[in-house]
Amino acid sequence: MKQNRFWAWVVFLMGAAYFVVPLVATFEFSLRMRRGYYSFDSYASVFSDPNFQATFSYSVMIGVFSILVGILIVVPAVYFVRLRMPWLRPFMEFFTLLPLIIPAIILVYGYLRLYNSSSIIPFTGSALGTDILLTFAYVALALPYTYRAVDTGMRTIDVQTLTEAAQIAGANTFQIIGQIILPNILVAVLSGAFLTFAIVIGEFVIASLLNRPAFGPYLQNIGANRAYEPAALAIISFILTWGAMGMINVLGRFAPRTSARTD
Amino acid sequence: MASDFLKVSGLTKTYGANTVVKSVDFSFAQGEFISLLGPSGCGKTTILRMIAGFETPTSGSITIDGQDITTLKPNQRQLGMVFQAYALFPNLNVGDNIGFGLKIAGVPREERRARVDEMLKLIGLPGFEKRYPYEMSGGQQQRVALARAIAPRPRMLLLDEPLSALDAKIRVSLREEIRAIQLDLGITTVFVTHDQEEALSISDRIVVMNAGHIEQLGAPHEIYNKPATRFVATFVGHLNNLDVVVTDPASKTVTIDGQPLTVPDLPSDVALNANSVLTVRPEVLTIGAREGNDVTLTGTVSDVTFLGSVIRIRVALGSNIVSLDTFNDQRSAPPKRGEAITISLASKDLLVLAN
Amino acid sequence: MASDFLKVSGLTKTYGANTVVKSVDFSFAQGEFISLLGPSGCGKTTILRMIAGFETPTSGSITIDGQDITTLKPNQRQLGMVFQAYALFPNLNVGDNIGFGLKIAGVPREERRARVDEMLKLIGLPGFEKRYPYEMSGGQQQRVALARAIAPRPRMLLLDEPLSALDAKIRVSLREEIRAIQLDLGITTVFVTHDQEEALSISDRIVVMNAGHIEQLGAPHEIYNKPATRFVATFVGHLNNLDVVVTDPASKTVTIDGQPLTVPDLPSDVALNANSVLTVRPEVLTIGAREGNDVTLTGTVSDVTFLGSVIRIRVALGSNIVSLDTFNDQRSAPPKRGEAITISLASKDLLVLAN
Amino acid sequence: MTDVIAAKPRRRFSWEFLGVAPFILFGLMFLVLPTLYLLGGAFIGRDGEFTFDNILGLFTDQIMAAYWISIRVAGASSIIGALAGLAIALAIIRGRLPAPLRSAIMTFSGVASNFAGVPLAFAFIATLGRLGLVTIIAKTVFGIDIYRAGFNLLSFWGLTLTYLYFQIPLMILIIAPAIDGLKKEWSEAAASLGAQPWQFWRYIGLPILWPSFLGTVSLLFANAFGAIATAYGLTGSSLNIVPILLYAQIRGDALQNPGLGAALALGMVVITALANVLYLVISARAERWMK
Amino acid sequence: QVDLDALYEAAKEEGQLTTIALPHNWCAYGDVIAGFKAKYPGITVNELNPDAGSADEIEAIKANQGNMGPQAPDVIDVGLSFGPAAKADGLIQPYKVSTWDTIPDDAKDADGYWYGDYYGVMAMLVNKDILDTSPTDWADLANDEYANAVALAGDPRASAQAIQSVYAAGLASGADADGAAEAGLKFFGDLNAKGNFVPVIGKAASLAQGTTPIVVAWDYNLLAWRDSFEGNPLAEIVVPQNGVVAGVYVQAISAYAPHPNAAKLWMEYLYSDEGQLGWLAGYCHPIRFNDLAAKGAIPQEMLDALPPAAAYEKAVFPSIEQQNAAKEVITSQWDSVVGANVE
Ligand SMILES: Nc1ncnc2c1ncn2[C@@H]1O[C@H](COP(=O)(O)OP(=O)(O)OP(=O)(O)O)[C@@H](O)[C@H]1O
Ligand SMILES: Nc1ncnc2c1ncn2[C@@H]1O[C@H](COP(=O)(O)OP(=O)(O)OP(=O)(O)O)[C@@H](O)[C@H]1O
Ligand SMILES: [Mg+2]
Ligand SMILES: [Mg+2]
Repeated sequence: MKQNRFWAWVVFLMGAAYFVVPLVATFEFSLRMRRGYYSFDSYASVFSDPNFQATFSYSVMIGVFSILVGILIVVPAVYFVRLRMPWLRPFMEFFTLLPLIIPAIILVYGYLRLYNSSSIIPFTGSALGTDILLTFAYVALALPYTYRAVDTGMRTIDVQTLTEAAQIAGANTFQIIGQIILPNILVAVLSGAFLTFAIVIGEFVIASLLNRPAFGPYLQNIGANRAYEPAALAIISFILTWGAMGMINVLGRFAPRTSARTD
Repeated sequence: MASDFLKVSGLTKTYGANTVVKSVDFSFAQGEFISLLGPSGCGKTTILRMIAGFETPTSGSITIDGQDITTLKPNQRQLGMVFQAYALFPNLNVGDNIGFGLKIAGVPREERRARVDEMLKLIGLPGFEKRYPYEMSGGQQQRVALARAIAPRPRMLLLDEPLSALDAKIRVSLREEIRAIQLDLGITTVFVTHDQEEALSISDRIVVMNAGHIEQLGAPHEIYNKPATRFVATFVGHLNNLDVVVTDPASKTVTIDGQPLTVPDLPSDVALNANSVLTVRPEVLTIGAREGNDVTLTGTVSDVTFLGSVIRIRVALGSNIVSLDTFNDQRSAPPKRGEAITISLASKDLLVLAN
Repeated sequence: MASDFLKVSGLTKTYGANTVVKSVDFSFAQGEFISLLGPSGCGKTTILRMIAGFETPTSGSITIDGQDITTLKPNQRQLGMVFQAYALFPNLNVGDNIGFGLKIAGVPREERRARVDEMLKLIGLPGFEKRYPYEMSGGQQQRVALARAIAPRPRMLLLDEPLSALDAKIRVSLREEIRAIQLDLGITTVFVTHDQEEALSISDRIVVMNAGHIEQLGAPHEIYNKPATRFVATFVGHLNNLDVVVTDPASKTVTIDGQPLTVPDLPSDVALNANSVLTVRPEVLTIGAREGNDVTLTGTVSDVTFLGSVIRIRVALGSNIVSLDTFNDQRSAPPKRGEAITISLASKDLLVLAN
Repeated sequence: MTDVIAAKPRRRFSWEFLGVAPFILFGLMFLVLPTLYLLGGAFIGRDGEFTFDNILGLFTDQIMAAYWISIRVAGASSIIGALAGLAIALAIIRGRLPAPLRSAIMTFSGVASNFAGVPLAFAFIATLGRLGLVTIIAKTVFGIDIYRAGFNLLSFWGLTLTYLYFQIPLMILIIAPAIDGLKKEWSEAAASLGAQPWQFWRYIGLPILWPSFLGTVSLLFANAFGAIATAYGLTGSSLNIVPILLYAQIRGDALQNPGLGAALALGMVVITALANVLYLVISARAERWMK
Repeated sequence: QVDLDALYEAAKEEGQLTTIALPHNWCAYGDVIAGFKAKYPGITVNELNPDAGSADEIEAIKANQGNMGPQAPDVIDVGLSFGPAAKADGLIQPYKVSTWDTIPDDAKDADGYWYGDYYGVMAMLVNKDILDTSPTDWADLANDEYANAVALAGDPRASAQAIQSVYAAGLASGADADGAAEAGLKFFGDLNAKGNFVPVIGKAASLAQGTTPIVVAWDYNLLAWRDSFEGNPLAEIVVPQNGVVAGVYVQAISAYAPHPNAAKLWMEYLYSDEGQLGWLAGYCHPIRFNDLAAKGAIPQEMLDALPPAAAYEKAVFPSIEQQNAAKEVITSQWDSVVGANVE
């Protein structure tokens, strides 16, 4: 047992070193902008760049819409499939596995061919249309995570019985989803949302191929053309992602607890 | 109207090729407490869910108080339901859980609060309205679920094995509470259970089901004492089977292990030397003679099990092993394994069952 | 050696500030079937796990067959264990599950196969060796778990609520099987349960526990008939509490609802007019007189519950409500609610319990 | 009431289907159709006729080399990542490390598994680039010039090392529930039957984890195989791996042939699909004890 | 003459201009775009893929034929050799700016399909923090000390800048104009085999971060990068002694431009004195340099900031035919001759 624990520590420390060193190195690098001594100049430079603000807020906006669209699409689908159409489950599993198997770059290639301005649904015909397409693309990318989060959330509550309990008390479908189901899976939904957000904020390929002024391409561009700002940006985006994940944990504490005590 | 407040006729439910409820008919009066009793998979829950509206009958109809509700949506039926797993809304506190149906019905806040308080008093949990379900024991949760079901004054109360997730002691006390509240409110109640003791102790009438059909419908003592079929007799209570040989059809005499006994209920068409099976409950057998017992048999004790208040003695009568229940009595030591023993019974307690 | 094959002394386990097993001592002879009985959280599992080696005692020692095993690793103790949730290895088929311990011990394949076959026969599942756990019912899985535990011929068998995940009927039949196999092999067995009927019916001796300490240790009939403490009496079997007033300490006479009765076991130091509580089991009360019953009381029937073989009658004696159990007997209709009733008992069946 | 009776079953069905329809439609429009369209495109020449030319076009040295390096990097980073992730997950879940460590690592894994892409490339340049902290420390403190010694961040091992940064955490996240699913009773049962810890892992623990392990490896493989942002951030568009070729194909069509882009994509899908089929086949055999 | 006001109105109607491949520190394009926006408010400039190469720009036009969305570029800025090719493929449309006559004839298409915009010479930027001694000529790049150090500023399969670099290296190794492309490929092939070539697109960042301590690119880009470092790291620009190649880029309007009027207005701005001086501020010699100089329109401090004129004396201006031939050879053979793959 002691030995067991010893090896656990060894493995843990090796892993910790691998993960912490690059962060430390990046941080150190980000401070090197002024010759000879450390400074936060690179951060100042990043924050004062209007493109940083513009692209970042653009990505935040797209992220928020992706989250909303994702929830609107996934929650009712998971709910009804659990409740009434379990035979559809394999299809859902298949769909939500696709983004993990088909690389994003292939999907966006397909979008560009399918939804260009000469197709029946010319998403790319206008900037707004492209924004919408980008949003859908992110919903698709985040689908495995959103779906799994919502599905896990619904698994922890007894959807069928709760639905029936509400139904027999006179509630209709909207009241059931709004007042019973959603509040109970809120934490799961939010954790899916933050994951979506984390994905959207840093995403590069799709935004770049759809030519939208998002944060990911901005990162790449800065990365190619500036020496120290990229390190600062890496640190900033790491903190942003960490913040999003931290929110999931914080929210987890407010989850309505479902486990019943026994006598 | 009296006896058909709830009326079910020709109720059938088919899943694929599988008919799980087979043309079931029954009707009950307002205020009755009815149990659906039967082994797992016999269709009890399915019937209850058809009454509640969660399943659509393949054929047949259900009327409540003269209204045909067969195709009504569940939220239009005005019924209350209690589920095995409590199914309290985890995001709502006790007060909001109980008041949910009233809120949906648009009852004003003040009135709702009053009704919730009244309900909490009824279930013996006053002051619990701010608690959340996870902060309560199973028994308390199930009480709240009961209050939630009856708060909107439903026309009927449906309970699907509401006690089976609870501990033995709480199970007993809560079933008594449920019955008391039901009598108090006079609400017609359908109670699903597979526990025969529960059904016997709580019901006005019991529907004993098997494989989708009704085996017997009657009051608890009828079900226990006059089981209509072998299935009912075996399912409700413990039963001894005795292989007997008919030695004199005319005088209704049979022998068991060579010992003669007369069976008043023996059908008159049995043949001489036919093998037949008699059944008898363990508690009607007594060690030694007893007033009113007209049959005495001798055998060997094959096993003695101490169960607490009851001691179960297994007696070998030739190849038959019969169980005999006797109360634990410190004054008379139970017989030992291998001892010869005389047991007696009243011949009219012998059951001759249709298969 | 006979009576201390398994010897536990001063066994204590503390989790943080919480002492969950408090200096427990007991010892048992080889071949005994011992139950640890007690309510949830009383420390039964903790004791069993200390015997098995999964928890290290805070203090105290455990010896088996003279060998101190207190600090031995679990895999060196040669014990067999059966868990509540079966805990079969899901990736191994039945044969490999049962043969696992033998394989670890280096038993050659052929010998292993023979032993597995023997085990399968013992548990009544011959021919099941190729099945995977998920392909079997809970009762079958638990049988396999039992076979797996005993296949390597352990020195002792430990079972932690092995039946509580099973259905009522299977529970009863499997407990009988376990007992039969245990008697057959003569293997010393420690059985943890919170079900008093289970413990009473299966054990040679029972350790009744409460809050980390032993309340009573004895054979089933001792536990039931001579409970050492009020806790034991209440936990094992149903109990009536009677509030009595001592009217004559010298002649050990008390009154209940004004009716006098003599209590042979009344401690001699009670004061005149002291209030005391007597307890009595429902099954020792009889309706009307009975041979050997020296106390007769009259009261009113407050409730009659039909439980199948038993009918429980509640009788109000003033402010005391006593339950009386009688076998269902078609010859005499049970009394009605509100009827006056005479009941009798033998005064030596009254229990005077330490609190 | 009669109208209700007549209309009900149908209405109920359509209602529920309406709840699911957006999902299905979305899945078809944004996942299935684009993929199919693209894969179909791989067999259509410039003249719109069916052809195998695009597929044959893949068999040039450069493209084959790109596939090969991509497969190697994805394979190595998924296998090493899975092993390392498994080891870490076992250490934190089963190694009796302090409990807070576990939730910290799980949160960190959530972050790091999403830390792929451009910022990750920056981080590794800052670490192992020519002026990276580790490189400099190695040179100034230990006197080892890792670049002179032949190390290069833009090599097979450099890429693999970088990819591991998101592969390992992903493995931890996915495998942790499976390890949690190993019941305590199993190891206790094994111990009471005389098994040493390693015997438990050899006969019970690892065989039970094996299907999840394989599944995760194939997922990690797809993840690394399609990863482009990290490589792009490291090298600009010149790195010769498949996703970057495809990226160039889409953005600039430097290879001057749209059908070839589709063929490249098809190749990628086929390879990830193969990885998944392989997983399905192996796990079906490993999982015969599961329902 | 062009009616600028009417053009502006028409452009405003379109409301948008889509550019492609204009890095903000390339010829000070960032300021040029800002100047355009300031002068012609009401037109948003949608900038596509700043890092694209010339070939990418051409393909963007091809890929977006019929696409009126923001992915379709209106105007392109490509290496000289890409102009005639695009014209031949019908991908660009003619337009003659008001200052057309002041553009030298050998740097424009007679029909106005494409027209030269600025030029510079191929040079090297060296990170002095990493490398103590700078190379002085192409041949030096093969020295041991430059192991894993040399990068091109683009993909030779797509970027005019990278193609010209290869061509220049070929010239420096003694080949004539016709053989320069092959010689250049061989030079880089050897460099790669030796391990001195880094298959990364050299940029300001990669140079500063040490991934590519030497980057070969147009002098104007290198100057802009050096400025952006502000002395950290120290960087030195080297104009090689041999094989000094000057490169001209050309502007053109896409034949499928969704905003043709905005595109024309953009051209008018670029070829106005203001636009030309904007490029000059980014160290690019604008095509109307001589005209501007003659008019005395160039502020002295701008002239002072330019690279020493001496470097330009040796500069070779390859003809379009030479460039086309070189481009053909280099784009098609780069993979097989150099084949810089990840190992
Ligand atoms: N949705 C369904 N699809 C197919 N078969 C079903 C469905 N629901 C129930 N059944 C089957 O119908 C039969 C009756 O089920 P039901 O739930 O009514 O039994 P039950 O009497 O309530 O049993 P239990 O005591 O186990 O709850 C069972 O055989 C069950 O498998
Ligand atoms: N690892 C542990 N850490 C802290 N407390 C524990 C631990 N294990 C058990 N306990 C506590 O010790 C007490 C006794 O637990 P134990 O499991 O032995 O009870 P039990 O008698 O087996 O109950 P049950 O019938 O519920 O299984 C309980 O209060 C329990 O909460
Ligand atoms: Mg049921
Ligand atoms: Mg326990």
